[in-house]
Amino acid sequence: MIYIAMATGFLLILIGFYGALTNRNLLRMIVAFSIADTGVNLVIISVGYLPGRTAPILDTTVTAAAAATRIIDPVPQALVLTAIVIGVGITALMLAYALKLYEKKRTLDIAKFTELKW
Amino acid sequence: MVSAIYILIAALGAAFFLGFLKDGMRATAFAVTLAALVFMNFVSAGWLWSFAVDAAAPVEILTAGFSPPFAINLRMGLTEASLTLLVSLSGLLSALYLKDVLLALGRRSMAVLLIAVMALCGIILTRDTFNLFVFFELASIATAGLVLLSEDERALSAGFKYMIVAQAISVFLLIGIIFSYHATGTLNIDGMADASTELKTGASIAFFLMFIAVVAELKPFPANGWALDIYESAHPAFSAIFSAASGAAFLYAADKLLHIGGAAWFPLATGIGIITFVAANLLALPQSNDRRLLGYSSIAQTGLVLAVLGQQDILGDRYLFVAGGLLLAHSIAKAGLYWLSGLIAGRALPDWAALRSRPLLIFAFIVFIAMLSGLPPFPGFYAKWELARLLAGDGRIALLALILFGALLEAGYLFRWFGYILKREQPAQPVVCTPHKLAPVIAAVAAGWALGYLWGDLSGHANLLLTVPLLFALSFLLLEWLPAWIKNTLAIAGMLAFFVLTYAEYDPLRLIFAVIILIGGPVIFLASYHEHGRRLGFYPAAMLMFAGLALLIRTGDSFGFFAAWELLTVGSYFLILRGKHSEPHALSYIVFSLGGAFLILAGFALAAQGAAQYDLASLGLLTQPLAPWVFMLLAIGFMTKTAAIGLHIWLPGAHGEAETDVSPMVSGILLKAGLFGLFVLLMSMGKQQLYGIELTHVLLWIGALSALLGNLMAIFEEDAKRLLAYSSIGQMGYAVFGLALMNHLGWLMALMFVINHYIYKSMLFLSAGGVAKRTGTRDMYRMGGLITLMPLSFIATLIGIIAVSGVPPLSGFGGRWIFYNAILTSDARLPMVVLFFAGPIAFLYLFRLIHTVFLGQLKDEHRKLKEAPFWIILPQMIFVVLLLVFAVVPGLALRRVDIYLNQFFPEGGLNWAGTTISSNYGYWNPVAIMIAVAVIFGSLFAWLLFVNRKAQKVKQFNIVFAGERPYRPETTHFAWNFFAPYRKALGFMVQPFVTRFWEGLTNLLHVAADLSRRLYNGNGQSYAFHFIAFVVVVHFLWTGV
Amino acid sequence: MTGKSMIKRFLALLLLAGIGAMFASLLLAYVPDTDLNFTARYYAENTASDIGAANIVTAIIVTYRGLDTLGEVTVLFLASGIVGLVLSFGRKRDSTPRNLVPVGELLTTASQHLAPVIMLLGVYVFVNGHLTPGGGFQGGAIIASGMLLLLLSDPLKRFSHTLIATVESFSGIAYIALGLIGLVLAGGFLDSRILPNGILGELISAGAIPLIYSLIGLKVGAEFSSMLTSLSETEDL
Amino acid sequence: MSGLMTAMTAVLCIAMLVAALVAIRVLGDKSLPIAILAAGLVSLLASVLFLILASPDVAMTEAAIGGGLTTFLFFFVLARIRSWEKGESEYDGEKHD
Amino acid sequence: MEFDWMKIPYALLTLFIVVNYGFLLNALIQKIAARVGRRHGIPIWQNYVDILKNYGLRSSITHGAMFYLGPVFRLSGGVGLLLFVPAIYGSYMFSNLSFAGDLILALYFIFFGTLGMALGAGESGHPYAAIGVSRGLSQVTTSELPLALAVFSVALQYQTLSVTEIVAAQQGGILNWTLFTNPVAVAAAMLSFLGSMMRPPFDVVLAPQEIPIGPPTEYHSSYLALMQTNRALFPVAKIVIYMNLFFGGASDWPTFFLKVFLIYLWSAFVGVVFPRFRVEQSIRWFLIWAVPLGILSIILV
Repeated sequence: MIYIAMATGFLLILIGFYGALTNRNLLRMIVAFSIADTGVNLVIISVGYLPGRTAPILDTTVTAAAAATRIIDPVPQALVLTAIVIGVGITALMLAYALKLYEKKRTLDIAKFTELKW
Repeated sequence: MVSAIYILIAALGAAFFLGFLKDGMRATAFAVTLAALVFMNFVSAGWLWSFAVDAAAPVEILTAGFSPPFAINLRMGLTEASLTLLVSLSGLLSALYLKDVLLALGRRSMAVLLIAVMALCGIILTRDTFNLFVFFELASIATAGLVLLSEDERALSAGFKYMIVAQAISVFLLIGIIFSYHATGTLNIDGMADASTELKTGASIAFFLMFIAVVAELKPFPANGWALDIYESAHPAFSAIFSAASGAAFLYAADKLLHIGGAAWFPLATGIGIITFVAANLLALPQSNDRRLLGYSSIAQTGLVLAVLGQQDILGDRYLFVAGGLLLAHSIAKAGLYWLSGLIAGRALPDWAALRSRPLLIFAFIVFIAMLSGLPPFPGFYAKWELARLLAGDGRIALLALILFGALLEAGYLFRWFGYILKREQPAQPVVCTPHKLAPVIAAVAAGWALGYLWGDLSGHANLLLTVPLLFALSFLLLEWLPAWIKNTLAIAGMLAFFVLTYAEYDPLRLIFAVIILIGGPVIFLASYHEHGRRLGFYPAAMLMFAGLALLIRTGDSFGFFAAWELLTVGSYFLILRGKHSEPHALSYIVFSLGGAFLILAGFALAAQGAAQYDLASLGLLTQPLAPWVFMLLAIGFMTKTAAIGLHIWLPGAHGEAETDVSPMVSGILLKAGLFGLFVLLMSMGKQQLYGIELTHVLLWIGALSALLGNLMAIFEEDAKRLLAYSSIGQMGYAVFGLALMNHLGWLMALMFVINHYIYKSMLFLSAGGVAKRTGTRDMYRMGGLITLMPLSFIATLIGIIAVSGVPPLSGFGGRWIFYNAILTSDARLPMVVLFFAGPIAFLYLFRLIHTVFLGQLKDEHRKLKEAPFWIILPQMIFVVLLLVFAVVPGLALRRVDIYLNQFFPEGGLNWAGTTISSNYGYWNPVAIMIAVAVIFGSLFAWLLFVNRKAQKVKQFNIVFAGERPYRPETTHFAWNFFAPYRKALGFMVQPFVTRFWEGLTNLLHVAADLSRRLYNGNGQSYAFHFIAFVVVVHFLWTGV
Repeated sequence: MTGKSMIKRFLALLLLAGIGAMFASLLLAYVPDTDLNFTARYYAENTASDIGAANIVTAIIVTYRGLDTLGEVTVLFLASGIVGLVLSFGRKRDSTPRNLVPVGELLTTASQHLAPVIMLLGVYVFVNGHLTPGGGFQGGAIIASGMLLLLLSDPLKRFSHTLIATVESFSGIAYIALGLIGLVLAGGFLDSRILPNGILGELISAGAIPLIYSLIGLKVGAEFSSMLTSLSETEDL
Repeated sequence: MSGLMTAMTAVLCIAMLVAALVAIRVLGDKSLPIAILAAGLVSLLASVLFLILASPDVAMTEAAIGGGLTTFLFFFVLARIRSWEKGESEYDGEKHD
Repeated sequence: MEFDWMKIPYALLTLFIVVNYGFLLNALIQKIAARVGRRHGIPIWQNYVDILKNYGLRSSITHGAMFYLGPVFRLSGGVGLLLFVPAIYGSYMFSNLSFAGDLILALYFIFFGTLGMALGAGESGHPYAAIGVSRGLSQVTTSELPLALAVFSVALQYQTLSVTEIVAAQQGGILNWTLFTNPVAVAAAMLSFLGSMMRPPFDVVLAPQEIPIGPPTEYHSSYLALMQTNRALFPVAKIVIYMNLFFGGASDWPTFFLKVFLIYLWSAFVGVVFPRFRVEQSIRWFLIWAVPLGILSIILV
């Protein structure tokens, strides 16, 4: 199971990259990157997963004393939380840029924004 | 001590606090921003002080009250403190610089700036990989935001391109971090470093991904198109941060990762770094936009430091000294240059000519490019020296060669740019100079000098900024406001005083050089009295050159020698650049000279074999197989200065175009530095063989060919000063030949040439310069008949050419006589033949010089000319006297040296009995010759005077001209293409093959650069391609290797 | 599809095959841990006693790795600030009138009633962050979606930027202030143990975590709202 | 139990991959709004997967932020662009290939 | 060998003998050349007549100081060259001023007059003079080269630069002459000799037909007289060097006269046989034929 999830995560990253490399539309590139981000998150969570264990939340079934043998690794989860929020921040920023670029040139084609080169 | 966490807290708190302020309170917001930045600087500086001065131990800062790896910890140590100071200082200065923009855009922009600086500090301080990622993201988002401070609308697309790449980078970074975590069970950097056995193998993909992501932020070639676009379009103040602070922070992050990965990954860092360094410098060559050019240079420098990071295994405890020196020099210089670029209206490189209205800013520019090029006395110089020493000591020659090649390219385009500033037309728009924009530039200059002092102190060698000659030269910077004649007097007095004080310390050989430099220099300086006004820039440059020369002959170790060599190179470059049309020539001069200097550096480094101190005298202890290579590197290096054939193309232009009093300095004195180097080299190393070839024999050929071709080229030259310059190539060829003979008389002959060449070439250059000053041209065919108007200049030239040609009774003959005696013992017959051929050719150009200028038909427009100015004539007359004295009593200078040379060649010295000088083969009595010639000449002259006492001078056109009289001097003065038949017969020998070779090489580099930079097609998607391709290819190569 | 884009696709596939190979070897070499590594075990064993939070992830986020979270919040702050900057970048007053999509009565009414409830939900989520799944980020996002609803119902509605900015700044500064208090009173910057740990599982427990997480929630909500409003009302900037 | 979970995981994963391929126009040439929705779907499915992987916190966040907020952001921007272009369909660069 | 005052009258005596011999020799060679061309030629004393006439004339014009100095330089060069080389081997009387310097001094002093002449001619302001100088200097660079090589070859052969010692080494029979011990060097030197005698085929410098006598165009009266004197003196002085280096020198005056005459005749002989070269042709000729011989002589020693 964990390998499936991890493989899916990797594939999502590759799909995202492929989308970003082949779509010239700015918005589609951003969409592609958000898919890649999801893939990364999936991979991270898979790495923290221990088969047959539960979420790292203490309650009556998972007591503090038994936690070490019952819960999965909480660290990747904490990291993913951070990563997701950072991801949305960047996505928002890219969207704002795309909007502005569109306003300047009335196009979303990335190949049209090549005034700076060489 | 204030905890380092307050650096982060202050920035964040201020950024958040700005939200409370109403939009109208922008000035308050700006004040808050500055206050926060000042506080950050204060904290960093405080720590730096306690580490550097009180030698405190590094401090761990625990967050959340738990110890690592369970909570994030920060570390403050010496490196961190210096880097955070660098980052926050560049942030503060840029904020100051950005005052107008920030006030216009409001508090949000200030918050972004604060967070950018905070994030960079965070990258430096944190010891946790994931925390590093968070700060990375903060830094890159802030970068994307700060790009928008620019007025350039293209910045928008640049920011977007960056974010595309940043997204891809963060994917790799996260994957790398999580798998590294999986492998080690910790996110802490030190924890990973301790725990990782897997990551240290060099095969770990997890570490590779993490590392390559960090490296990608360092803009490695070719995945760096986005960075260039940012550099080109962003506000210069941001580019300053981006180049100086971001680069430093990301480099330190890479260093931390290397701490995890260990030595197995060092080659990867070095490989990427050095390729980036060379490629970026190459691609910078065809750049015309100033900021983009600086961007390329930034990328290159970052690559260099990355390469150094990968060399920490051999740098040992000098690692921080080297990497820090390079990094700080780059950061400060680049920040300064970007700040400067904000003062310039135009974006093309020649637009920087606007700086000419502000000498202070020109000085700032010089300081910055000197720092970037690693010239003394700045930190990059010391770092380069150490780096070369350690690399060569460990046999990493290829890397050293690449570094030096890249550095040469960089120096090339930087100095080309400087040439534009001084020589191109000033644009209409003036430099915008407001105090808040000027202050950062000046701060950068001050920081550069301060670090130069510090690095000199730490270098383990003599601190260059404490050497008397250099201080004396630099003091002229402060005296620039004085009129030229006062400065001239000071210069002369200073040099003479230095000679008097140090007189006792020279051995006879060095004494000759010392006299030429420290006495001969002031004689030429007499000519400088004719200049009026303040003559800005002349004295610091000239004194820098003389300081370098003085240091050169006094130093005993390789470091001091190399430092002096660079100083005199730079000083003379500035001097040469002063000439009216000398821009391209000064450039080729500095490029050849620095190329030569790098060879010398490599040679010394190779010779030292890692030793920190290396005496010049120890060169003699070297053995095969190293010795011949060292010999070759040093010899070629020195011969760039003597302008040996093949390396000579800079000389004619440089000497020809220089100012009247500069030409004799750079010709009569500067060229001797190369000869001095060869003396030192041959004295200690003697004969060396490489693959069975006697290297001194190769030198013989080079000397002979230089003599022949230099003379040949001189005879076809129409420009008087260039003619003299070509002649110098020939004369230096003789001297090199003499040295390479490796016998007593050969060396004596070389010394004879050193002395003679100084006297007569200085004299001839002054004479030609004086004439050119009066006539307004240097083309000889435009002159003619000046003998009556400028008799003293004529006499100087006459005596000069007799001396140069070697005709008795003047001193040139002495050189020739020693030459013939010297070669009698040598077996190298063929190069001798070449030299025999060269000899008579000298007559051709010498005659042409005196004939077409002083004899023949006077031109109408010259009829009212006066003699050259008194101060230009005076040294010439001194030289005339000197020549005559030296002709009669050469023993005055040579006798002591002759004895001194006995320790190297006990055989074959001269006998100095009475007035006769004799060798094993022949004899020569200068006094008798002089008397005999004078008596014969005098009596004939007297008789002719008596016979023709009533002769009257006839009118100019009273000549027998096929029954008619010409009335136009232009048609009657046979001058242009004077040796046409000679050209018909032997012109093929002066085809500019060498020039074409070097031009071809330059063009090749430019074309290659121009083609390859098309890689950066401006498309953000292509940049993403580049990045991913970079990762794949590097991985492929890395695992393949 | 032109030949050029075919080549591009092919190249992209080629490159991604390279990346894929790297990923594949990561995947193939991956062996799931059978036991928690020492870091995770420390958290599992000591969170309850150290911090007193039932949700270990929350404890890590707010306390152990609090600096990350501060950075994360800052990312959002930065992003929202830059979104505003971008949209005002190089602005010329060529205001194209916006096509207003007519908004249905139903949406307007529903959103006016729903929005407060949604926001309340958000508050619940972050206040209980230390006990149950969810916390400041999720709660913040929920608050922002309440704002979103209001925006949808009345696109021309002016949100008070000052209010958003004040909330943004207040929560940010308060967060830092709490962190500083931790530095002064407890073990270090962002140490949440400035208040008693209380009893595991109760609402008022886990030291300052509920307080901090609430501030984070407010802050995140304010940032998201600010971004949304910026993106929706550029013309007015 | 675990078999069921694995099967569910597999189904979810396949669904995610399909949605992702739709979003980047490999499967079908869908319009931009569909692509955005497909990407949102990937996030939503991922959040379910996170639940299965015992990460409720992440699941909530992914659903609220990745699936919800991000999608809304996209649509906001898209709407703004649509309102500018007034019928010209120039926003899709690909159409000019 | 040291200086003493008696050397001065002795040197003047040598000078006197050589000048007179030079006048006669010049005329004789000219006459021979004329006879070969089936002309009558000049009387043998013609040179005396010319010289006396020219010395007798008073010039009232000059083109300037350097114009004045040209002939002075020229004749000083000739006189100096003669005096720095011992004329008669083994004779104290006729060792001249050779104590002042060795072979190198003589070799370089050849240029003293050339340079001075060129300067004086330049001062005249006449373009033909300048053209002549241009040609002359161009030619001399290559025509002197074989001589220099040969001289050096000889110096290497005898391991000395002293003329006296070189002559001494050749004593004791004709087979000891350099001519036989180092024939290649002699061949090179004799080719070079042709170039320096200002006779066909290498006389384009003076160019008697196209340009009125090249560099000395503007010289007349006593200026010209000085130069005519030199023209008598200089070839003989030069031949003395050849004689000393290659042909065993002369230990008495009759041998001296004979050897000088024969050597001079060689150039006259070639001169009547060959037509004139242009300058670039003569440069190439020397480089192709004479210089390789010189190089060979150096390598073979």
